[in-house]
Amino acid sequence: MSGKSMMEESAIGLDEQMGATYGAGRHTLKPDAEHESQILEVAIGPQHPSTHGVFRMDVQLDGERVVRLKPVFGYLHRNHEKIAENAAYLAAIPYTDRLDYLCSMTNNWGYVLAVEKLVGIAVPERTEYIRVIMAELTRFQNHSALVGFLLQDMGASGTPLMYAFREREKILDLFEAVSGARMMCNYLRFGGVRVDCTPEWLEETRQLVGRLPRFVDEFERLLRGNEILMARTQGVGVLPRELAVSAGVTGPMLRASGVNYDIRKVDRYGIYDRFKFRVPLGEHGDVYDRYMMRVLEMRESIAILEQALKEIPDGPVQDPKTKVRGLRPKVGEAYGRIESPKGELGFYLISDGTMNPYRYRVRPPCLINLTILEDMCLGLSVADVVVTLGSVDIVMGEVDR
Amino acid sequence: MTVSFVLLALLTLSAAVAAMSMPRLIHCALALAVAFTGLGGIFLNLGAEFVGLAQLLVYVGAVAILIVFAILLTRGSEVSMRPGARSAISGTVIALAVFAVLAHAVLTSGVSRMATTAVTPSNRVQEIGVTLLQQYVLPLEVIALLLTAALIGAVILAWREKSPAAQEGAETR
Amino acid sequence: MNPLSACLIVAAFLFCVGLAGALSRSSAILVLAGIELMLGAANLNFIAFWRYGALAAVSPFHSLTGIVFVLFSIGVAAAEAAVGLALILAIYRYTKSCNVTQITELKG
Amino acid sequence: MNGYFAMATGLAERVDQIFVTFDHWAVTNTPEPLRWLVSILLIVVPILAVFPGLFALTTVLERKGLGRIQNRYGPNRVGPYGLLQPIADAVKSLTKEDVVPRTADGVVHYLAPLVIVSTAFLAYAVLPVGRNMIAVHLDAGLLFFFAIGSATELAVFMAGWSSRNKYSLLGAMRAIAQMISYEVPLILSSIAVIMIAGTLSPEKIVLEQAQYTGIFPHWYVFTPWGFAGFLLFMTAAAAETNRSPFDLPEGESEIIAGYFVEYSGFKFALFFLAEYLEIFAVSGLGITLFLGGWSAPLSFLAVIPSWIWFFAKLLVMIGVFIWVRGTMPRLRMDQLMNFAWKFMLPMALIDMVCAGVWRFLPGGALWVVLRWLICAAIIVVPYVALARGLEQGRKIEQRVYRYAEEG
Repeated sequence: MSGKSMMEESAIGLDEQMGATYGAGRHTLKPDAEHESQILEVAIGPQHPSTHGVFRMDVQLDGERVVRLKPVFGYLHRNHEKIAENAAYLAAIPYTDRLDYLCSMTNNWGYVLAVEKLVGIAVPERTEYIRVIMAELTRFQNHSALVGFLLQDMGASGTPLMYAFREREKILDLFEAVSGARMMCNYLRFGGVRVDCTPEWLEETRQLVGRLPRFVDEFERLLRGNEILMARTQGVGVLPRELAVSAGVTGPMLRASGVNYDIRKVDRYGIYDRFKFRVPLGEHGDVYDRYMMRVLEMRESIAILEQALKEIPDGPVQDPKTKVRGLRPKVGEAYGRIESPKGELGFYLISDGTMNPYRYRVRPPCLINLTILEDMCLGLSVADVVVTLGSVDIVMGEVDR
Repeated sequence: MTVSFVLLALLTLSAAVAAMSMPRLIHCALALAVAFTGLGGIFLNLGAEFVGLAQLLVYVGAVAILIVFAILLTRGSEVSMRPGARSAISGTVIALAVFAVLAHAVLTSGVSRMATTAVTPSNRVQEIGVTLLQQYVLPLEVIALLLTAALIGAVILAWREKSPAAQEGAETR
Repeated sequence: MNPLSACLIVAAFLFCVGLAGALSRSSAILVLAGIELMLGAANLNFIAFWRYGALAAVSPFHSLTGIVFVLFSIGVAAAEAAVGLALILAIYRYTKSCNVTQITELKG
Repeated sequence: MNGYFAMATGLAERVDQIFVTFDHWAVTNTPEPLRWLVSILLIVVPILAVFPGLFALTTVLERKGLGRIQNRYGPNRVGPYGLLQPIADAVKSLTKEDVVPRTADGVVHYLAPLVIVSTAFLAYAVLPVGRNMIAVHLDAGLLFFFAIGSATELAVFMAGWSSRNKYSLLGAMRAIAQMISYEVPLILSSIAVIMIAGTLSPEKIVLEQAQYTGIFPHWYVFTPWGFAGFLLFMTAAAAETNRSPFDLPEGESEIIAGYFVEYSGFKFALFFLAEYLEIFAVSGLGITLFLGGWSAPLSFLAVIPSWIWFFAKLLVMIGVFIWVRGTMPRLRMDQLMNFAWKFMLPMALIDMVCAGVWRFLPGGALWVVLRWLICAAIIVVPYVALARGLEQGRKIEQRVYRYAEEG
């Protein structure tokens, strides 16, 4: 197959899959015709240490320069949406845990929000606070793990990763204490949460959150001024603002390209309008900006957590009159979306009045952020591709569903 | 003539034959490296320590690697030798004729009846250095100039003219 | 046969192997390799004469000539290999071939 | 009192030379026809025993050290404190299936680990590990070291090419490019030492440094050119041996394991062994050239045997390598090359000039300080200028981020 037709094919395939068009800013890099014979085709993945799961990039290299990159996914596809369409509304919550398996709390929230919109359920005050606390803890641990993984991709032999995981473990301990599971929490319910947080748990969380700024400081001291880190990430994998917008990129990646778009501010879902926090914005849209977005957002998460933990009221976590089991929403549709740590996580539900949704659709931020991978990577070397992929922050559970 | 000399000579010659006759270019290059190593071994065996090590350093460490690189960079041009090719036969015949003449000359000349010294002449590194920098300083400078010129020439020859696409790639870095 | 002539025979054979390769192989790289082998054979002669030759015993002043000559020869050979291979690369880029029988034009 | 002192120094001397004496005794007490065999065995066996032993120790140390750096324990299951881990590893790698890819070039694939290990061992022949403790007395010992080292590149290429794996080919290309580039500053920075010592023999270079002014030794690292040369040498050595942050040829997050990705079982272990042997050898050479080899850091500490000093210094160097590995992210290929050719090479040349100036400045009482200052200036001024110059073209900075306005 000639290279050109293959590239076009991949682009068309993606367009259809996404329903997105992104002509703007797309630049292709043709190999010099005279060196066609020297092009080396390498499949990076699905078994490769830094593809973050079973992801494959078919890369064509001229020397070490990438002239073509075709992302291939689907290795972890498990029919998530169809299964959810054949299950009761409640039964889909555990499945959402497995989407982005680092952030089950926010996944739950996105789905629960969609169902609450569909049915029109009110959420008690205390529950709103608990949800914010859980979401921000999740965001913190996701970002810290990402920074660790990114440095690991850069070849830092695990030290930053282990530093990141030390803190992540403590947050996972908290999740375990409240929900019984460290990663697959399955904690949120329509109109509430499964069980209330104990005062002791809240106290423990307060203490942990009090220690987190020190951890972020330490992390930054470890890495921020590192010349190699800056040389490896600045100007690498640049995502232009227009391309980011037209490709539907969301989350820290979009903000690293300088677009002020944070669903917590735009939608003000939950009770996010009550908290003071800032949205950091990047300027260059390169890997360094994406990395720093995560670091800065960790600090903002801490600010939100501190406020939420201070203001959390007493009260019920679930209105007893809310029907959780055997839900039969009226015919209609709803789209609930939240700012998950990776971007806009949306759930689109159509109800035909039966026990299970007629259509259940996930808008996965990872997949959509991944679609512009080739545009970011052309002309880079293999080492930069790995780092760029790392900065996208993908979890294959969500990409493939 | 010692056992070690015979072994080294056999190694060198067989590796050289292999380097010139194997069908795959990479194998040729590796055999060539062995031949160069053997030649360095012969130098060491003859007592020329500095030259033998310099031979290893330059030929195995640099020339062989250069050849390997050149083979990799000209991938796809690998042409396997057809054993019956006319050039192969005529080349071998010519070489054998040359060898016959040379061997005849060596064996019949006075050299093979000459008395040879048993002791290795002194060749301490320091003496070589002093000789190079006093007696032979002009040739040394000329060699230095030649190497510099060769370096610049090689770089210019191997310079890949950048196409616009390649430049764009360089800028996106 | 004394050690000197043994060395000379070995060198002669090495030279002829290089010659045969340079004449019969069609890959320009191997032609270059053959030439390098021939140079190596010449170096072996120098070392052999330095080691066993008459000069060593006669005049200590000249005793290092063979060694020094070989050092120069190695330097020249390295330069030759570098330029030669760069030439081959340049030709390959133009003609897509290293086959000496196919490179028949001087026009570049 | 004096008698005790003499006895103590005599005893120290004897302990220092214990291996040399044993070697001499063993050779003289063997019947004549077997002497050559015994003397060869006494050279080969210790090298084959000590350095792989050090390798085993280092694997544990490295994993433990990295573990400590990373807030974890490291191996702690096999034996006390996990010290028997290397034995378990050895058993595992010996019993593992040896997988050779079907398309691989069998002979070359088989030979590559053997070549790389044997060249790594050969390098130890010219390393003085103690007073009078050197395997081969070569006048051109340093040249031997570098000549042998250059064969490693070929072995790496053999491994990478014969596996018929794209990753290993990429790794091999990276490795060769990197090794050739860093060999230049490696050799050039040791030329400064050769110029000052006036010899290529590692033994004599150590002897030059094993003298003392008062209690302080004449190590070359304590001179401006020596200090710069030492840093250049060790940086180039890290790159030569593919250590972090220059571990691109095997960077596992990019090209998995580079040139030995298709090796398994014992052959893989051989690559691992060779890699560490090279690290020890090149660190040993750095110690020999700049850190006074086996000589004691202070004159009165010479009572401790010389070989203990050598290995103590070696362990410190290994520790530094482990520390660096636990700290640094990896460079990129073009950055690596730029660093070699645009920074290391000019600095090595300047270092040579500095060594020449040092050699020919008079060494009188007043001159000692002056010479030091002049030579330091020769190093520092170009260094600052070079660093400034290289800094200019780049746009690397710590950035300040803005936040979205409320609204």
